[in-house]
Amino acid sequence: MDNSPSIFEKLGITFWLCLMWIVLVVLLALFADLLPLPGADVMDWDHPAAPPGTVGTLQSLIASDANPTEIVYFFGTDTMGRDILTRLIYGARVSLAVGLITPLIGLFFGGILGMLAGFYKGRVETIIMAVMDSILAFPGLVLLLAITFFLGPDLKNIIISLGFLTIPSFARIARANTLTYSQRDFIQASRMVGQNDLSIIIHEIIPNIFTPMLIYALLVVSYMIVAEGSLSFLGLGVPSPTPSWGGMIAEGKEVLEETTHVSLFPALIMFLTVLSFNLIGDSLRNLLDARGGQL
Amino acid sequence: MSIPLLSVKHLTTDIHLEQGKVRAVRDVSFDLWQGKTIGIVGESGCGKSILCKSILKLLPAYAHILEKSQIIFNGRSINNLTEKELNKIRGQGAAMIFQDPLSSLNPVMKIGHQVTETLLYHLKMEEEPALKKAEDLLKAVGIANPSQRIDQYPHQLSGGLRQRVAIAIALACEPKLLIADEPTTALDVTVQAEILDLLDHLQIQRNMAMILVTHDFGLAACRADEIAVMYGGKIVEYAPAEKLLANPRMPYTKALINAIPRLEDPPHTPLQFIEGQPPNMMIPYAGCCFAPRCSLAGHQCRDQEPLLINDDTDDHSFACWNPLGKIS
Amino acid sequence: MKNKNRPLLELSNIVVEFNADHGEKIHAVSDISFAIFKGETLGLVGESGCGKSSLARAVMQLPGPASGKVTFCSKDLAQLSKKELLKIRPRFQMVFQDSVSALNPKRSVGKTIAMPLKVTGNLSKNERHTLVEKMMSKVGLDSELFNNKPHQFSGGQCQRIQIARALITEPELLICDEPVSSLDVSIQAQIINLLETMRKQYDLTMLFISHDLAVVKNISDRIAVMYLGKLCEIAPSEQLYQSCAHPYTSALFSAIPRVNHPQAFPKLQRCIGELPSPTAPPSGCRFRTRCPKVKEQCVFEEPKLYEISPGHTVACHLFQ
Amino acid sequence: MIKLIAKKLLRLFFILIAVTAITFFMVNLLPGDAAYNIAGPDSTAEEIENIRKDLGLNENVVVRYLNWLFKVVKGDLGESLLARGLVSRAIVSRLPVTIELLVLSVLLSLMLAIPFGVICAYKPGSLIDKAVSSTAFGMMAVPVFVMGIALIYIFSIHLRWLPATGFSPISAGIFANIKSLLLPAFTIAMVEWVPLMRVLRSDMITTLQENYILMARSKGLPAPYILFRHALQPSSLTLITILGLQIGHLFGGSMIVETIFALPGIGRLLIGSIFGRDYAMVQGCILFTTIAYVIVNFAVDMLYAFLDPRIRKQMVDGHG
Repeated sequence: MDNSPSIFEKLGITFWLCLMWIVLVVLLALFADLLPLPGADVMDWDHPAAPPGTVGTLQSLIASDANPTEIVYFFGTDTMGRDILTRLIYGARVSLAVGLITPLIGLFFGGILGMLAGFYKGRVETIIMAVMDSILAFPGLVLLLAITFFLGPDLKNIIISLGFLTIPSFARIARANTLTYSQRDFIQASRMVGQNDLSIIIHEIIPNIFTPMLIYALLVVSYMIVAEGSLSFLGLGVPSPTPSWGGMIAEGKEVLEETTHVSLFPALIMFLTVLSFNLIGDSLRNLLDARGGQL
Repeated sequence: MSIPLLSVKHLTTDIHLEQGKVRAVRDVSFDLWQGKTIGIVGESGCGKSILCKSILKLLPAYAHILEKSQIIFNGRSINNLTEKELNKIRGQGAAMIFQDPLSSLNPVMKIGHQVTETLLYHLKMEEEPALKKAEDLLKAVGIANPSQRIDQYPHQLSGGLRQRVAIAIALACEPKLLIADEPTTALDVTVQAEILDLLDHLQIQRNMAMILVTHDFGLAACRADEIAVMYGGKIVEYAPAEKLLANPRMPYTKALINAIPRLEDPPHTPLQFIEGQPPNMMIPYAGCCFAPRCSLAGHQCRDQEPLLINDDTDDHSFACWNPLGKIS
Repeated sequence: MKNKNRPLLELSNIVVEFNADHGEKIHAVSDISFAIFKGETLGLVGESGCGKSSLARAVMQLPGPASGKVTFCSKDLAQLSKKELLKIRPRFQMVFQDSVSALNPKRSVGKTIAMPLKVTGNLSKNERHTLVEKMMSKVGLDSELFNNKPHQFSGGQCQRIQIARALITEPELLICDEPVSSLDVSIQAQIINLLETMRKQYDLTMLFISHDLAVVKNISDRIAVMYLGKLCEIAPSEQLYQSCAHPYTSALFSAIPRVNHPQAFPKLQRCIGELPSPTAPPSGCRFRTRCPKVKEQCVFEEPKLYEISPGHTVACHLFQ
Repeated sequence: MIKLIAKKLLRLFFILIAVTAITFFMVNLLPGDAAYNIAGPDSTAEEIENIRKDLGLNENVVVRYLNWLFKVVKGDLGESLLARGLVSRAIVSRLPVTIELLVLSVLLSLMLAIPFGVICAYKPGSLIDKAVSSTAFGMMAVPVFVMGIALIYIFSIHLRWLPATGFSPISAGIFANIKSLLLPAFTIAMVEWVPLMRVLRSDMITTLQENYILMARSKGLPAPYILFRHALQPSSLTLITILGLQIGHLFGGSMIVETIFALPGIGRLLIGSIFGRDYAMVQGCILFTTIAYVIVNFAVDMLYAFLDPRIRKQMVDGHG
C-alpha cells in the first residue's frame, strides 16, 4: 500500500494541466473587472475584424479622454471592432455560471429523487421514474428553446431550465447506484442492529454513491457549457450585448470566408474548457474504477 | 502408447498487471496419457486456472507464456504454431469446459447454433446434418428432448443442463483431451455427482484424456488417476491419487487434506487448519512459498526454493526440504 | 447444557413469499417449524434455492415471515413494537455469506464493528473503542487495523470482521448464513474453529446454514435438511449420519466426494435429474420428481413429519 | 407480449399528452399575452381583443387545450400566422429533409462507431486503440456548431468539394440530394459517433472477458467471427440505449446544422417560428418532434428484445 504511487502521480500530468486551465479561466472570469481591459461592448470602428496583434488606440473608444492609450488586440477584434480577448473573458462568466450551477441543481434534486426511488422501490420508484422519463422524453434543445422563448432569454431562466433538464439523468444514476448498494447485505446488517431508513440513507447509501454522482456532475458541466453555447449560437442565449462564446462563434461564422480568427478563438477556448472538464472527469473516474477493482 | 498425449514441460506464465508482474504459473511439468485423468488441486489464486488456459494458449493479452515453456500435444509441439493452426487443435484436438455454465454459454445465441458452430467450422458440415448431429450430442450428454432444446436460449435451462450443453459443445469434434476447469463448482452436490458420472462415462466411451481442475480435494480423490497439488503457482506434489492420499509428503498437501471436515468425525471435532494467508504472488519469495505457514519450516525452507523431486519411487514427486514420512 | 429443554428460538409454520413476475407469489419457505434449544447448534442444510437463506432472514425480521410465528426468548417477534424490537435486536445477530457485500466499503473496520453499539447508544466513544479493540483481538484481527477499509482485507479476515460485528452486543443467538462457503479450505477451517471457540466463550446458541453437509455435521448438534422450501428431516447429527431416513438426505450423503473414502461412492441412492423450479414446485412430495423410491402416493399426498425415533423426524411416506 | 406492447404504447401516449399539454400551457399561461405579441406594441385594445377572440384566448385554458387536441387528432394544426398557410402543410413539406438528414447522420455515425469500437476493444491499450480513443475524446469536446463551421471551412471554403449551404431535393437527382446533405449529416455524425463508439468499446471489452468468449475461443473459432458473431450482439445493448437517448440530442443537433447549412428542415422552421412568434407553428413543430421521439423510443425498446432473448423473456412474462 505504502509504495503505491501517490494520488498526484496516479492522476497524471494531463489532469493537472486541465485543472490549471480551468482555474485560469475561473480566475479571469471572476476578476475580469479588475483587469486592464476595454469594456466588452466598446467598439473600435477603426479596426473591425482586425487580425490578432493589431494595435489600436483607446482614444477612438473614449472621445473625452485626453490621453489616448494604446491597446494591443491580442486575439484581434470582431466584426464590430470589439476586443475578442475581453469578450472571451466576459463570455466565460456566462459559460461558467451555466456550466457550474446547473449540475448542482440536477445533483441535488435528481440525487434525492433517484435515491428515494432506488431505496424504496415499489410505487415510489414507479411514480418518480415515470415523471423522470417524461422529462427525458422532451427533446432537450427544443424544450430549452421553448422555455427561453416563453420565459424570455436571461441567464437566470437559462440556468433554471437547463438545471431542470439535468434532473432526470442525475435521478437515473442515483437510482441505479442506490439499487446496487441497497441490495447488498451491509444494508441488511445495519437494519439488523436497528438503524432506521433515514440513518441508512445518510450513513450507508450517500457515502457510497456520492463519488460517482460527483464525477457524473463533472461530465454534465461540459454538456451544459455546450448547451449554453448552442443556445447562444442560435441567438436564444443571454441577450446581447452580454458576450457569450456561442454568440461570438455565430458572429464569426458570417465572415468565415474573409477571416477565421473571429470564430476560431472562441471555438478554441470553448473546446479547451470542455475538453478539460471531460478529461478531469475521466481521470477521476479511472481512479475510482481502479479503487473499485481492489475490492 | 509410448508417448503421452500431452506433455507439459517447464510451463511458466507471467501476468502483467498495473501494479507489476506476477508469475502466476511457475515451471510446471506433467505428462498425461490417453484415457487418463489428472486432477489439479489448489486453493483460489494458486494459478490452476491460468495453467489450463496456458495449455491451449487462451490467455488474455496481458498474460504471456515464457519461451522455455514447452507444450507437446499429440506428439507435436504447439509452441510455434500460428493462430490458425492453434485453432485447429482448440476445436478438434482439445476442448475445454468452464466453471460457471451460465457464463460459458453465449446468452444471445440458441443452443443449437452454439453446438453446431464447431461442426460447421471445423468439420465443414452442412447446416442440416450438423443440427442432426447436435441433437445426437445433446442426447449423448443426457438431455431428454434435444430437438426442443436446440431452439432454446441458455437462460431457459437449469444449471446442470447448461453444463451438459457445454460438455456437448466440447465433445462435438471428438477431442482427445478435455480440460475441465472447476466444472461443477457452481452446481449443487447432487447435480455435481451426476455431471461427474457423465464425464466419467464419456471419458471411458471415447478414451479421452482429462485435466480436472478443482479446489475440492475430495472430488479429485474420487475422480482422478493422478493428482497434482498446486500452491503459489507451482506444483508442490504430484503422485497417483491413492499414493498421494495415503502418504502425502509435502506438509501443505497433508494440511489441506486434514483441513477438510470429515463426516465420520463426531460433531465439534476441532479441525486442523493452516495458519496465515495464501501467498501474495506480487511479492517474490526466495524460499519455499509455503514456508511462512509451515510449522516444519527451517532456514533452508525460507532461503532456498525446493525443486520438484522424486524420492523413493518414480511416480511420487514433491517440492519440499523437510518432507513428511522421511526416516531421519 | 442444563437448559437444554428450553427452546431459545421457536419457529412455527413459517412461510416466506416473494413476488414473482406475474404478480404470483413464490413460496421460498413453506410451513416450516422447528425449535432451537439454548446452547445447541442447529445445522440447516439444503441446496441452492431451497429457501434456507430466506428462512434466516425471516427469523432476523429482515423482513419477518409472511405468516407463521417466530418466538425468541418466549416473545413473539411479530407482536413487538418497533421500539421493543429495537431493544431485543442486539440479542440475536447474523453473519452473512458474502463478506464483500456485507461490509460497507466506505466504512472503516473499527467503525463497522462498533456500529451495533452506536445504534444502541449507551456507551461513550472511548468505551466503544476499547470494546472493539478487545473484540478484534478475540476474533484474530490485529487491532492496529482499526482504521482500514474492508477492501484491504482478505475474504477470511472479512468474515472475522463480520463475526466481530455480530458478537459485539454479546447476543444469545447467532445465525450464520453460509459463513464459509466462499472461502478456501484452509481458511474455512480457521473460521469454523473460530466460531466454535466463540460459541463456547459466549455460550452461544447457533443456527448454522450451509450447503455442505460435512461442514454442518462438524459444527452442529442437530441437523435439519431442507428441500424446495420444505423440511425433509431433522435429527441429531450423529444419528443423521449413521441412519438417515429421507431419500433426499441419503442422496446428499452419497453425492459428497470424500477424500478418505474415494472408492465408496454408492450410486444407488443418488437422486436423478435437475432441481424443479421453485415457482412451480411438484405436487405432493416435492422431492418425488428426483426420488429413487417414489410411489404413487407421493404424487397426490404431501407427507407429514413422522417421528421415527426420539428427536428424529422425517417427512416421507416411507415411514408412515 | 401484446399486453406489454400495449402498456408501452400507453406510456408513450402519456408522454405525448404531457409534452403537448405543458407546451400548450406554457404558451397560454405565462406572462406576456400572445395576442399582444402578435398584434404588436402599436395596436389598439380593440385589435388585441379581436385577435384574442380569433385565437380563442378568452376561453378556459383546459378547454382550449382540448379543442386544440381535438383538432390535432383530425389533422388540423391550425394556421400559421407568419407563413399564411396551414401549419400541417408547412411541417409535412419540411419533414422529409430533417428525416433524411437524421437517418443519414445516424448511419454515418454507426459506420464510424461500430468498426472503431470493435477494433479498439479487440486490443485495448494498443496503439490504434489509443489513437482512436484520444481522437474521439477530443471530438467529444467539439460542439456541433463548431464542428459544422470547421467542416464548412475545410470542405467548402478551403477545398471547395461540397456546397456550404443549400439543399437539393430528391427531384433534383439523388446524387445532388445526397451531396447537399453529406456535409450536414457528417457534421452531426462526427459529434455523435463518439459516445456510441465509447460505450461499444467499453461494453465489448467487458464482453470479451466473459467466459463464453473464452469458450468460443476454446472451440477454435477465428477471431473476427468471435468478435462479430459472438461478442457484438451482447455488447450492443448500451449502444442502443445511447442511440435512443441521442435522438433528442440529434434533433437539437439537426436544428443547429439546418441553421448553419440553411436546410429547409423542421429545425429551421422551428427557430424561424420562435423568432417570428408564430405560436401555432411552434406548437406544431414541438408536437411533431415529440411524436418522432416517442416512435424512436418505442423502436429502441423493441430492438432490445430482438437483441437479447433474456429481455424478450422478461417482456413476454410481462414486466419491464
